[in-house]
Amino acid sequence: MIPMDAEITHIVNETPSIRTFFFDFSLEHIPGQYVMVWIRGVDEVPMSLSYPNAITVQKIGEATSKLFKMVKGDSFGIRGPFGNGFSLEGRSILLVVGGVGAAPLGALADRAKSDGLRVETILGAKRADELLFEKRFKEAGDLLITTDDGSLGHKGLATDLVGEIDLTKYDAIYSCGPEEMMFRVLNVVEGIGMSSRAQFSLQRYVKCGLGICGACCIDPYGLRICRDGPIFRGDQLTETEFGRYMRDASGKRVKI
Amino acid sequence: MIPMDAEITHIVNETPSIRTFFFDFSLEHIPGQYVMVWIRGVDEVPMSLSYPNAITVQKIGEATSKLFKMVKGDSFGIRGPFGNGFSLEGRSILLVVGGVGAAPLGALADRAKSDGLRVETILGAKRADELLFEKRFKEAGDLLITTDDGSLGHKGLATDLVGEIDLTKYDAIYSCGPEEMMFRVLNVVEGIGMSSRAQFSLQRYVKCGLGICGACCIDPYGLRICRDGPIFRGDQLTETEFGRYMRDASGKRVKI
Amino acid sequence: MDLTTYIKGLKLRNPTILAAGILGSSASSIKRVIRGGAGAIVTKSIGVVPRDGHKGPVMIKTEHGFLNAMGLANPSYHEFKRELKESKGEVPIVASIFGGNAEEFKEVALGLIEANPDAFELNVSCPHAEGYGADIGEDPNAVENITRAVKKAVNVPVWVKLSPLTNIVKIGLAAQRGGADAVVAINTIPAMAIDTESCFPVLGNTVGGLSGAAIKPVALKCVYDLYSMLKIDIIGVGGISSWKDAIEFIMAGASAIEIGSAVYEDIRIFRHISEGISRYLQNKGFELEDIRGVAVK
Amino acid sequence: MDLTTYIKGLKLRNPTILAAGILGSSASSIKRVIRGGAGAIVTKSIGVVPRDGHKGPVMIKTEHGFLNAMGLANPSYHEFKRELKESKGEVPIVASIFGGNAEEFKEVALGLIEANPDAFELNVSCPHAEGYGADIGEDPNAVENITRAVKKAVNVPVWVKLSPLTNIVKIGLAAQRGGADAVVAINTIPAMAIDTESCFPVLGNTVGGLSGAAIKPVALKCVYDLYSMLKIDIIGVGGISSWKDAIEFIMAGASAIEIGSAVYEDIRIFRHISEGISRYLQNKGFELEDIRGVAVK
Ligand SMILES: Cc1cc2nc3c(=O)[nH]c(=O)nc-3n(C[C@H](O)[C@H](O)[C@H](O)COP(=O)(O)OP(=O)(O)OC[C@H]3O[C@@H](n4cnc5c(N)ncnc54)[C@H](O)[C@@H]3O)c2cc1C
Ligand SMILES: Cc1cc2nc3c(=O)[nH]c(=O)nc-3n(C[C@H](O)[C@H](O)[C@H](O)COP(=O)(O)OP(=O)(O)OC[C@H]3O[C@@H](n4cnc5c(N)ncnc54)[C@H](O)[C@@H]3O)c2cc1C
Ligand SMILES: Cc1cc2nc3c(=O)[nH]c(=O)nc-3n(C[C@H](O)[C@H](O)[C@H](O)COP(=O)(O)O)c2cc1C
Ligand SMILES: Cc1cc2nc3c(=O)[nH]c(=O)nc-3n(C[C@H](O)[C@H](O)[C@H](O)COP(=O)(O)O)c2cc1C
Ligand code: FES
Ligand code: FES
Repeated sequence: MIPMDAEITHIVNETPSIRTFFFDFSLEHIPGQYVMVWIRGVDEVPMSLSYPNAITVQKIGEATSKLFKMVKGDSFGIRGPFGNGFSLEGRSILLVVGGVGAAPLGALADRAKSDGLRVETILGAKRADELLFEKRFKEAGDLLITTDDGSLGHKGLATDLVGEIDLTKYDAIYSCGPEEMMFRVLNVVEGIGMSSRAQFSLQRYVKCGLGICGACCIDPYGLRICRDGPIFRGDQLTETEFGRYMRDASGKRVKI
Repeated sequence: MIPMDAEITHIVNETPSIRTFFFDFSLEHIPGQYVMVWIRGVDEVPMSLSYPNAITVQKIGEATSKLFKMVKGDSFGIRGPFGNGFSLEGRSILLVVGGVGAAPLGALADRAKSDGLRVETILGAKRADELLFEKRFKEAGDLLITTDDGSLGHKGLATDLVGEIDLTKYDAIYSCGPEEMMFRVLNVVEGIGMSSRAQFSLQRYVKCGLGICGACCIDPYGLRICRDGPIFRGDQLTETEFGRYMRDASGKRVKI
Repeated sequence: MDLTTYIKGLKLRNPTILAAGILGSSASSIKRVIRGGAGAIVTKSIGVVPRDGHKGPVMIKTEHGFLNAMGLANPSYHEFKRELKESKGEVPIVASIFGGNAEEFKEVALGLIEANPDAFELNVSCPHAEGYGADIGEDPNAVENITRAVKKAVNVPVWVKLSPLTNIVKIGLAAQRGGADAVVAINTIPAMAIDTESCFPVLGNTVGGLSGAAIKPVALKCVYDLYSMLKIDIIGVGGISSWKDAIEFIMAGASAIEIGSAVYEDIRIFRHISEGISRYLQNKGFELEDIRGVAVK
Repeated sequence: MDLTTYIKGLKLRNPTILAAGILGSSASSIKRVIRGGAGAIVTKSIGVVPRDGHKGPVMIKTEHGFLNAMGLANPSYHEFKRELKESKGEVPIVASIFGGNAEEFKEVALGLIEANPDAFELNVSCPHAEGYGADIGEDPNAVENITRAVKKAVNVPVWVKLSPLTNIVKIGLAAQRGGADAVVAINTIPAMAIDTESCFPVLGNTVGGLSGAAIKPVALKCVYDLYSMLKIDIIGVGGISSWKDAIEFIMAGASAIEIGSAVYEDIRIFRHISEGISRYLQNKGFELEDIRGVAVK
């Protein structure tokens, strides 16, 4: 498909480094699915749908910086939605969220709430002003906050709290954030035999988004982030490259 | 579409020069529609469906001669059905049939009979043994026979009879046969203002069968035998090339 | 919306043109296409002597396009003059011609000239007729010489129709050197199909050319490349079946577009595409000229 | 049904091969394709230095195929050696390599040789990386020299992958003269798409290559032509997505076939196609050998 033309209708400055870009149509999607966002003349990058009609973007490099220069009325291209999305399971769920990982999990929290699930969220960020979708998660259920510098909530990492609470009371655990964070969550749930009840949203170099080019495959089973993922269960990730290394644009392994 | 493989299940010697080739599947079709018959290694030629699973062929030249060498179990290719087919109208109809023109009209007679219409047929041929589907037309209704040499029925042409009977009693008139014959029928129906109630099955060089190549167009409106036809109403044919000239394989006009 | 289109020496009511070999074999079919909205007509390719064309199947519809090997069937210029005369009137009629060498091209052009074609399109790119078309069109010198010969012989615009299976820019430049007023890209792409039931190639001629939707992205790239390198007008053809397709070609630099296989859907495709282009331009507040070559950065 | 396939110097459990650049970038993805039934694997094309590839969009699905301009992204042979080693085992692994000249091709081949690839495929046909691929593959002398250089340097079979946008037989003959054990036809066809909303070419690299169903009839014709003129094995690739497609290529003379874009439907396409071929042969009472080239009359 030729990318659809998405015109920006509204921009929300979520944090100093994160903005939500609303566009002029809605996509039927499962929370956790992503779109390929085409910043014309620059690059095309994967972004989770944070709302049916929005992406929530952290400014990182070339494409995201160009996006941050855009204003209402500007447009980008969108292909998708792609990937599998989260599978909502059980009645009581825990979300473990780091940074811009709140983008897909915010959408999941909305869905879980409207489905009548009990939602508890551990939301982490570097500083208080970098917390994303705080209000959204609070509206969906209980919210625990952690900041690296202690400027709000618990001082430390989201994963500190994960180690402290009784995870067995949740039917399912969902996590998205920096890979180190998710890897710690994986280790905790593995330790208590719950890895098949945890779902993780992975980030790898996604190029084609179609499952053809091979750029996004993870060792050793060749699971494709772009097609088989980006959401995987913990038991699919144990004894894989996850948390250890990933590949750069050339396909070269780089340590995490 | 790649031509379908049609295996000959049964061959009927209808007349010294005409055979019916039954094949191993049936095509949903409207009587009057044709198929492109691919005699592999030789040529592809248009043939009306005389039954849902058969074509009835007069031996004429290269392709038809090769077909006549085929036996049960041999196969040819089929694309189609193509074209518009006859439109059955009213309660009482007349068929004016010459030679192998009985192929599409035999199928029409069957359909008309099963729809409960009153069918009358004038069937002409050179000699008694060249009459095609005599039994079939008789079973469908009344049958008048003409032969050029008088070996059966009226001696003379089918069109002689057409001039003699009161055509206004029929709701519709259908004709297929040599173009001279059909042209005479057209002149008669035109004379009594009935040309829009008569339908003719035309034969022209059909090459692509798709309405693209232009080989089969008739002057002056550019109607395509292969797509807009092969069935046309009389009022579409008055003041056209019909009965006057046609084109050969190169596109050159040749007198009829 | 005004879609008037100028191609060196010609004025078209809109940029949609009937492609060669499609319903362009008689005045009656040509007039039907004109009623269908075409801005100009290219006739069937005409040669020195009558040709019956290849044995069938001469054309099949595939899942993604069409395969054909018509074999340059034509009644020769002697016979075709009459059709050409009868076609003249409402819109420019471009006579497509072919030959085995410059002399033959010239003979056909001169033979048709009394019927007053508005331009000539030189077919040096038919992929399935030995000794003609693409066999010649691979050789830049041959293309330049043929173009020059016809250009000298006639005083109407001369277009050269290119094959995609060559270094198309090299051949386009040769045509330009020879004096061509425009190049037309592309002819069909050499292709074939095999019937797995009978083990026979499906086309009577074994091999033929691919047209229709399947080849659109290839044709578009050819137009894009030619526009970047040539000074003369580029006419785009290959797989165009919607106004969006047409606009892609114009954005790649096409001055006008030809439509072939898509007449399969509806002979009024020319009108539909013109209307679509108008709507698009209106919505965007563009003129036709604003978008020509705009995708060539 | 026994589908064992011999391509000069190699024995495959079936004639389906993973095409270059498709899921062939890591041992893990290669192994997944092997589990999907492939009879052999061609890796991603590997060069002298790491390349990030082109900016996105690098690939889009169109109505009739796929457009891509990946840009020969690869981590260099230094890094890829490890993936190659880990891939070895069940089925032959063919290392696809590219370079700017014979020296570079040789360097990459020698660099990978310690990982024991079962053969090399020389990519002289990638349509969207300047100075590489098709830029070289147009020149018969360059192709002959590169083939000879690699052939001399290694003692495993060498395949040469051809571009459709040349006189493919001429280049195929050059590869044969250079000592190639097989030619592979075809790489993608140069193509592009334009976004009519934004006036931008859709691919990050502007132009790219067309693959998938759209190009099947073109690839088939190339195989047919090569089989008629060459003595070495022909490996067919381009738009194959069903057992019928595969059989068409074998009937046109292919010793084996590669599958690329069709992994989009299912990575187990290799198994499905092998099973389909088996069923067909059984129904018809044929051996695989009976149908090879049978459509070439
Ligand atoms: C499934 C998925 C969903 C994502 N969802 C979000 C989201 O909702 N919000 C958000 O802010 N970010 C998200 N990302 C990450 C986002 O794609 C990168 O931040 C973005 O690509 C950076 O682009 P850039 O041009 O600004 O950076 P660049 O200057 O190109 O590179 C900076 C870094 O960004 C990453 N990156 C660059 N290109 C890609 C690519 N094609 N695929 C993956 N990573 C890349 C690499 O780690 C690279 O080192 C997601 C990634 C994936 C795979
Ligand atoms: C719509 C349609 C339905 C037809 N239905 C029947 C039918 O049911 N039974 C039947 O016996 N015949 C039918 N014909 C006529 C039949 O197509 C020709 O008799 C046949 O093509 C002769 O082929 P050949 O190779 O044996 O003859 P050739 O040796 O090729 O030529 C002999 C003559 O056959 C005609 N002919 C040849 N090729 C074609 C072609 N591609 N299209 C049209 N005419 C051609 C020409 O008049 C030619 O001069 C039909 C024709 C059309 C257009
Ligand atoms: C049935 C058919 C006949 C054709 N005949 C000619 C011809 O005589 N001369 C010519 O230059 N091109 C001929 N072509 C090529 C078309 O003019 C056109 O270049 C090609 O089909 C691509 O356009 P399309 O995809 O719109 O059909 C023919 C194409 C078809 C399908
Ligand atoms: C995403 C993608 C990447 C490709 N990368 C390469 C490559 O690195 N080297 C190569 O020789 N061919 C490459 N090709 C071409 C394929 O190997 C194959 O020749 C072409 O896609 C036609 O086959 P298909 O229609 O089955 O995909 C690539 C094709 C695609 C779609
Ligand atoms: S990004 Fe191409 S396979 Fe996943
Ligand atoms: S046979 Fe080609 S248009 Fe009718």
